[in-house]
Amino acid sequence: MIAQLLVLTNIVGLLLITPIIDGIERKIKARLQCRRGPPILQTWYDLLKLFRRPSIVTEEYSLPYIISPYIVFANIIFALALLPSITRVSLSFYGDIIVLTYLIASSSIFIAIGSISSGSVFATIGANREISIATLSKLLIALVLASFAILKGSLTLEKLFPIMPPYTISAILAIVLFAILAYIESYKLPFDIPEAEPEIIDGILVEYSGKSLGVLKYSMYLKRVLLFTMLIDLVLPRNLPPIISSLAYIVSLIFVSILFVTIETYFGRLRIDQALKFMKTLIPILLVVIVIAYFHI
Amino acid sequence: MKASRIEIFKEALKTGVVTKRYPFEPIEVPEGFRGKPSIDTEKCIGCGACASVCPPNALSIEVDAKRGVKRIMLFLGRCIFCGRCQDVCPTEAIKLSREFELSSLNSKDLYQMVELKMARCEMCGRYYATVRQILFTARNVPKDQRPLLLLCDECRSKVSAKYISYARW
Amino acid sequence: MPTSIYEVLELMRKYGRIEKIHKDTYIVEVKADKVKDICSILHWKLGGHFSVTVGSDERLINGYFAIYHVFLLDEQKISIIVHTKANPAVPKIPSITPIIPGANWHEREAHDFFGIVFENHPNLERLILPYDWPEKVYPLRKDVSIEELRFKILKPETVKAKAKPEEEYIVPIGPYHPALHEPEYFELYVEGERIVDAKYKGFHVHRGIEKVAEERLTINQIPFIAERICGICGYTHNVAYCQAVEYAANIDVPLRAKYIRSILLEIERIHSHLLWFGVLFHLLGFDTGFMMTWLVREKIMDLAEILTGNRKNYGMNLVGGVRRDINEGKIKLSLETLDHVEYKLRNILSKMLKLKEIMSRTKEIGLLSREEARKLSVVGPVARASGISTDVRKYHPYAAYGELEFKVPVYDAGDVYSRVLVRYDEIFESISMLKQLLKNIPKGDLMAENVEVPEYRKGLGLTEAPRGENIHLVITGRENKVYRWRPRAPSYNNVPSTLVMLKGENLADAPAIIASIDPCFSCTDHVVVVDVKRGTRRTLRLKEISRGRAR
Amino acid sequence: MELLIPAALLLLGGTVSSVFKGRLGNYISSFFSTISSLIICYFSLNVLFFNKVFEERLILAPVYVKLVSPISLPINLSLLHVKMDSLSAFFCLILGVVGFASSIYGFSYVNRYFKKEHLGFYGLNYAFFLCFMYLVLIIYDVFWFIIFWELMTVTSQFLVSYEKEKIAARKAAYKYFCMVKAGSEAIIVSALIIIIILSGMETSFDIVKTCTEKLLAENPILANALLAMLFIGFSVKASLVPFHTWLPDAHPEAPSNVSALLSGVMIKTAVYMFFRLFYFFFKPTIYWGYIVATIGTVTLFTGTMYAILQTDSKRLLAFHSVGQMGYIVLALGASMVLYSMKGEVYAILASAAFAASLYHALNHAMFKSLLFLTAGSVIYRTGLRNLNVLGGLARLMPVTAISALIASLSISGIPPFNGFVSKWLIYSSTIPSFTLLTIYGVIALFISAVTAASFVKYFTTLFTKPSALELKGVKEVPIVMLFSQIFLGVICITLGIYPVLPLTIISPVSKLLFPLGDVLSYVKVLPGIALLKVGFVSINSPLIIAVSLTLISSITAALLPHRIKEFSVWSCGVSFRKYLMNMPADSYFKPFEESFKELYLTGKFLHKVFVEDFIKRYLLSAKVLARGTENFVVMLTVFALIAFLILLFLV
Repeated sequence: MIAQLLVLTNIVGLLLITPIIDGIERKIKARLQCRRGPPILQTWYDLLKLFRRPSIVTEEYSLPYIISPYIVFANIIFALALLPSITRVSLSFYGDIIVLTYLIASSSIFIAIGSISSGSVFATIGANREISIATLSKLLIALVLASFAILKGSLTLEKLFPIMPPYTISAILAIVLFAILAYIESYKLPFDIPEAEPEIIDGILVEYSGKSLGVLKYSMYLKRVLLFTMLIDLVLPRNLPPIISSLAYIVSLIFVSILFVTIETYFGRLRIDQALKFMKTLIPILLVVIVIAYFHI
Repeated sequence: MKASRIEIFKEALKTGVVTKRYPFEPIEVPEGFRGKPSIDTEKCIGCGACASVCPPNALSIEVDAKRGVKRIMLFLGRCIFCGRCQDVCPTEAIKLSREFELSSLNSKDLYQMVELKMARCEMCGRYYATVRQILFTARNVPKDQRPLLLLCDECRSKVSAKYISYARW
Repeated sequence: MPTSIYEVLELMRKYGRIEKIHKDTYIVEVKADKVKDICSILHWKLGGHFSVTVGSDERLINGYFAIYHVFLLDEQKISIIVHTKANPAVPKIPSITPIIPGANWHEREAHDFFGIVFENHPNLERLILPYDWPEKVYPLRKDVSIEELRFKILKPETVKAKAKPEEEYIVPIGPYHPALHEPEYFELYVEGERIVDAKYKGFHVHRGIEKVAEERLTINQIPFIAERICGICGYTHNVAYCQAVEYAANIDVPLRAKYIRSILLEIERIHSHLLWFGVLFHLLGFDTGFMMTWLVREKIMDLAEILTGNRKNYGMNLVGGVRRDINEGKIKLSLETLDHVEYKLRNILSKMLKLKEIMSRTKEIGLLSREEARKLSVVGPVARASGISTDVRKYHPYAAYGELEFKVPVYDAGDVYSRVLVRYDEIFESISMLKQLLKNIPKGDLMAENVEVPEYRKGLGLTEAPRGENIHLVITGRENKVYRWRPRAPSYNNVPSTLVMLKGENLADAPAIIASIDPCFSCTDHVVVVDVKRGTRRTLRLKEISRGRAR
Repeated sequence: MELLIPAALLLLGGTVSSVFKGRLGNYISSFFSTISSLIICYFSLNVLFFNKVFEERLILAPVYVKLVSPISLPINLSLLHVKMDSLSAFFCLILGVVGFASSIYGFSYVNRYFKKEHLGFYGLNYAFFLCFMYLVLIIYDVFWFIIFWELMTVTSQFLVSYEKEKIAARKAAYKYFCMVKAGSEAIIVSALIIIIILSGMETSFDIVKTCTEKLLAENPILANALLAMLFIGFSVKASLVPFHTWLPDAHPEAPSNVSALLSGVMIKTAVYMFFRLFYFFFKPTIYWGYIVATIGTVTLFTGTMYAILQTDSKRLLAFHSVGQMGYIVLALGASMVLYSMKGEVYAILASAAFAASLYHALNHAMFKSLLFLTAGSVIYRTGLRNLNVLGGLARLMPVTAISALIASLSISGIPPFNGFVSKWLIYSSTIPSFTLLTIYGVIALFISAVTAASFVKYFTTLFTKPSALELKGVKEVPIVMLFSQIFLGVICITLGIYPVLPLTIISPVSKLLFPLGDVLSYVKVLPGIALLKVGFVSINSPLIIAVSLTLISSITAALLPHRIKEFSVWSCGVSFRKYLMNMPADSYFKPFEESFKELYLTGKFLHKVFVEDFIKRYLLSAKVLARGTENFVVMLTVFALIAFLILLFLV
C-alpha cells in the first residue's frame, strides 16, 4: 500500500515537473541561440491554454483519432509507474523491461493510427515516418536489452537497475548506446522527422487541436522524461538514502535534458533515409557489445 | 564537422543575449527616422500640397461648402511613411515623428483631422480658401495687390482683367 | 557569328526598322511573321537571353496592340527590344514559347491582360486571372477602367473523384504553408516519399498594381508604390523604375545620387541574402543558424535605418535623383558596421555551411542543368549556380557600378549547394563594393535640375536585384502619368525552374529546393505591401486603391 | 463411439448439401459443421479440463474379409484407431472454435457466390475439409493418418480453386497441390519405411513410438534421416521457409471463411505433427532444436518482411501467417534447445518456450481467423481487396472496424492483447538464455515491431484513411458475420488479459509430452499475472495493464472531454481533394523498405534460383508422370523404390 502511494507521488510529481523540464530546455535552447527565451513555466501555460480550448475534429475522422491521445497518455503513465523515479519505488512487480518497451512502442503506434485516422495527408506522412523510425529503433532497443540481459542475466527492472556493477566496458558501451537510442526515440533534432514543421506541417500533430492536442503534447513530453528516467535508473546506484536519491534523480534528470538540448541546438534535421542509415550503422556496434558482454569484458 | 559545431557554440556564448523584452523596454530609433506623420494644427494652412503628392492617398482633403470648413484628413492605416508630405509642406506643419507604434484597438486612433475656417469671397460670397492660406500668401504679395487675395479665383481674374483694361486705356 | 554591336545591329536591320531609344538599348520593329526567327537568333545564336515580354494597348497612340520581347545581350552589353504590332480587331501574334520555353508565362500574362492570342502556344491557359474571372474582360486594356473591375468572385473550386486510383498522391505545399512565407501553391505528386511531378499555381496576391499606376498615380508617386512591390528587395524596383523614366526622358542623374543608389542597393542585397540564409537554415531544421544569421542581418538593417530613416522601405528615390544625403559620420559608421559584419560572417556562416547535415541536404539536390537554365532563361544566382555568367551590374552597368571592381561568382554544379555558395560569395563581393563606394563617393548635388518628362517615350530600367535581373519597361504618358509600366521581378523567370528541380527529389527536400531559388512571390505577383517595421503585412486591395481620394 | 460423431455428421452434411445447387447447399453444410464444431469443442474441453481420454478402435470390416480377399493385405486396414489425447485435444479445440466461427460466418458470406458458383460443391468440400482435419488430429494410426492427410489437402485445394473462372485461383490451387504433394510424398516414404521395416506392419502410434525409440538407440543416423524427411514433409504444410511460397498464393484465393480455416487450423495440423514428432515419436535434441529454431527465425523474418510490402489485404494476412508460424516454430525449437541444456534455469525457460509455442498457436488461430473474417466482410460489401483504393470504412462498418483493430493489435502484440502474452513468453524465454537463441529472440522482437507497422498499414488503409473511391451503399455486414467476428474478438481479449485460461489447458499437454512435466510448475500464473520463476522473476500482468490503461485513459478523457466540432481537413488552403490527397498503401513505409533493399534483393534472387526453378522442375516431372497414369500412385511407387534403395544403405 505504501509502495502504491509512493508510486502515486512519483506520477503526480512527474506530471508536475515534466512541463517545467521542457520549459528549462526551451530556455537553454533560447540562450544558446542568443535569445532571451520564454519563461520557464511557458510550457505549462501552453498546456493549460490547450486544455481550456475545445477540440476541432476533421470531417474525415474515425474513432481512433478521438481515443488514441488518451490511450497514448495512459501507456506512458503506466510505463512511468513501472520505473523508479522521484521516490525510488516503482510498480515493477507488474512488468519487466519487455513490457516497458512494448508500452513505449504501443504509444507510438497509437499516435500513428490516430493521426492517420484524421484523414490528413500530412498526418499520414508523419505517421509513416514515425512508424519507420520506431520500428528500426525497436531492433536497436532489442539488441540493447539483449546486452543488458547478458550482463545481468535478467530482464526484470529490479535486476537491471542499475546496470553497474559489473564495471565492464560492455556495460558502459551498452549504457551509452541506450542513451543514443533515448535521444533518437525522443525525436530530438536531427531526428524530429515525424514532426518536421517546414516539410509536413507538424506531421502527426497537424489535425489535432485543443484538448486532444494538449494531451498528445503532454504525453510526448512525458515520453521524453520516461526515456530520461530509464537512462538515469540504469546509471544511478540503488543504495542511496531516500532524500539524497530523489535529489540525485531530479538533478540528473535536469542534467540529461540540458545535455540533450545542447546537442540538439547544433543540429539540422536529417532526411528520413539518412536517419535510418545512421540507425543501421548502430546495429553492428550493438552486436559487438553483446559479444563482449558474453565474454564478460 | 564537430569542430565547427563547437566554434558556433563558442560564438553564441560570446555574443550573449541580444533580444530585448520589447514591449516592456523601449527601442531606440536613430536620427531622421521616418515614423508616423503628425499634423501641427496651428501651422497648417490647408493648402493641400501634401494630399496631392501622397502616393497611397493617406492624406486627403474635403471642403464642406455649407459650413465653410476645409478638412485635411490623415489616415495612418494607409500611410507608407515616405515623407513626401514633409518635403512639400510650405509651413512645416506636417512632420514625421519618431514613433512607430500604431497598433490600437480603435480604428479612430488612426485618423488625424484638421479643420480650418474658410474665407468668403467678397464679391460672389463663395468659400474659396482657408483664412490661413490667404494670410500666408499675403506675406509675400505686394501691399497694393493684397485686396485681390480676398476674392476667389474667378472674381480675381475678372477684376484683374478690368485693371488691365484700365491700364491700357 | 557576329560579336560586335555593329554586326549585331546589321543583322537586326535585315528584319526590321531599328532605332536607338536610349543608352545601349535598341528597338527593332518587325512584322509578326519574322518574330520567331529574330527571337531564336537573339536567344540561341547571339548568346543573349530572353528577359521579358511586355504587352501593351497602344490603340490610343497608334491604334495597335504592341508586344515587346526584351532580350539582353551580355557580350555586347546591349539590350534589344523586339517590337511587334497586332491588329486591334483580332490581336494575333506567333508564340515564341516553342523556341524559348521561358517565355511561357510572359505570353500567358499578356493573353490574360490584353487578350492577345499567341498562335501555337503549348498551353495558353490563364496564368494570373483567377479561375472564375469573367470571360472576355481584359483588365489592362485602356478601355477598361478600375471602377469596372470590382467583381465579387466567390465560387468554390469543384473537385471530382478519381476515375482510377494512381500510384502517387498529392501533397499540397501552399498557399498557406509554414515552409513558404508567401502565398503560392505547389502541387506535388508524390510516390512514397519521392516527388514524381509538380504543378504550380501562383499569383494569389495579384492586385493589378500596373492598372493602378497607369490610371491613378503620378510619375513621382509610383516609385513609392514600386518599392512596395517586394517586401525584401523593394528598393531595386524603385531604382529600376526611376532609371526607366530617367532614360526615357533622358534626365542625367548627378553622380553622387548614383553612388547613393548603389550603396543602398548593395545594403539591400546583403540583407536579402542573409535573410535567405536564415530561411534556408530554418527549413533544414537548423534554427540556431537561422537565429545567428539574422543576428548579423540586424546590423545591416540598422545601418539601412540610419542611412535612410527606415529599416526596409528606403523611399530615397525620386525621378532624377535621391532625396537624402549621406554625411561623413554616417559613412564612417557604415564602414565600421561592414567590418564587423564581414568578420562575423567569415566566422559563423562559413562554419555553418560546413555542417554535415546541411551539406548532405543541399549537395546534388534540386539539379538544374545549364541547358535547362538557358531554356527557361533563369536569371541571377540560379543562373550563376548553373554555370551561366549573367549579371546586370557587370554587363549592363547602371547607377555607379561602371566604376567598381568586382567579380561575378559562377558555379557549375547547378544544385542547391552551389546556389548557397553563389550567395555566400556575393555577400562578400557586395561588402567590398560598398567599401569602394563609401570610400570614393563624389561631392555634388542630389537631384537633376530639370525633370520634365516628355510623353510616349520608352524607357528600359535594369537592375540586378538580389534574386537576379529586375527589369522595368516604362512608356511615359500625358499629364505627368505613365502610359504603360511593366515591372518584371527576377522570380518571375526563376519560379518555373523549380518544377524542373523538384522532379525525382525527396519530399523532405522540397521546401529547401523551392527556397533555393529565393522565390519572391510577391514580386512575381507584383504587388503586396509589406511593412517590415511593424512586421505586419497588408495587401493593397483593388477597392482600397481605387477608392481614390476618399477616406 | 462418440468421438466419431462429428466426423459422421460432417460427412453426412457434406453429402446432403452437395445435392442442392442453391443457397440450401450452403446452409445445410454450414449448419452441420457448426453443430459438429461445437461437439468437437465439447470433447476437447472435456479432455483438457477433466483429463478424460477418448479412445476407440473402430472395426470397419469383419475379419473374414481378410481371409476371403485374394491378396492378403499386409496392413490391417479394417481397423480405425482414433484417440483424443490432450495434444490432439488442444488442436481440436482450435479447430472447434475457428470452425464454429467460420461456419457461422459462412452462412451469409458464401451467398455472395450465389448464381456464380455451385454452392453445394462448396458445402461438400467445406464439410469434408473440416471432417478430415478433425480426423487428422484425432487419428492414432500412421496409415490412416496419411490417407486423411492427403484427403485434407485435396479438399482444401478444391476450396482454394472454388472460384474456378479466376485463373489466379486455379494457378494457386495447382501450385499448392503440387508443393504439398511433394511434401507429403516425403512423409509417405518415411512412413512406409517405418511401417514396413521397423514396426512390422503395425501402424498404431504407440507401437510406432516404441519402434522409433528403439531405432533412436540403435541406428541414430537412420532415425535422424527419417525425422528429417518427416520434418521437411510437414514443414511444407506448415509453410516454413523455403517451402512457404504456396501459402501467400493459395490462402487469399479461397473464400474468406475458408482462408480463416486454412490459416487458423490447417497449417496448425503441421505444428501438431511437429509436436508429435519431436516430443512423442522422437526425443528432443539440441541439434534439432537449433535447426528448428533457426528455420523458425528465418521464417518469421521472411514472412513478415514480405508482408509489409503487400497491398492486397488477404495476401498481406497470408504472409503474416507465414511469419506467425515462424514464431510458433521458433518457440518449439527454443524449448527443445533449452530442455536439452542442463540446469534449473534452463528447465524453466524451456517450459516457458514450450508453453509459448502452444499459446501462440492458439492465439494465432484466433486473431488470424478474425483478421481473415474482417477482410472477408470488407470483400463482402465492397468486393475489393486492394488496399490502395479502399479506405474510410470505419464510419460505414464500425463493428468490423473495431474487431479488425482488436485483431491487429493482438497480432502486433500490443499489451494487453493476447498476442503480447505469448510473444512475451517467447522473448523472456529466449533473450536471457546465454545462447544463439538470444539473437533469435532479438530478431523476433524486431519482427513484432514490423508486424505492428504492417498492421498499422492494414488497419488504416482499410478503415480510417479517406478512400480513393466513392464507396456508395456500403453498410455493416449481416448479423451472423458480425456475431462470429465479435465472438473471436472477445476470445482474443480474454486470452490476452486472462493468461490463466490458456496456460491451464496447455498444462495437460505438457504433462503428456514435455519431459520436464507440467509447465505450470515453472510458469506461475496468478489471475492476470504470469510470472517466470527463474533465478530472477520475469513478470507480465496483462490484466492489470488492461485495467490501469482503461482507467487512466478514461479518467483523462473524463477530465478533458473531447468536445467535437467538425471542420474540413487542413489542406494548405486549397480546396481539399479527398480522393487525391491520400496516401495509397504502396507508398507506406517506402523509406523503411528502401533501407532494407539488399535483403529484398537477395530474397528475390534466392526465390528465383531455388524456389521457382525447383517448382518448375517439379511441375515438369509431375506433368510427365501424369501423362502415364494417375500421378499419385506412380509417384508413390517411385518414391517407395527410392526409399528402399536408401534403406539398403542404412540398415
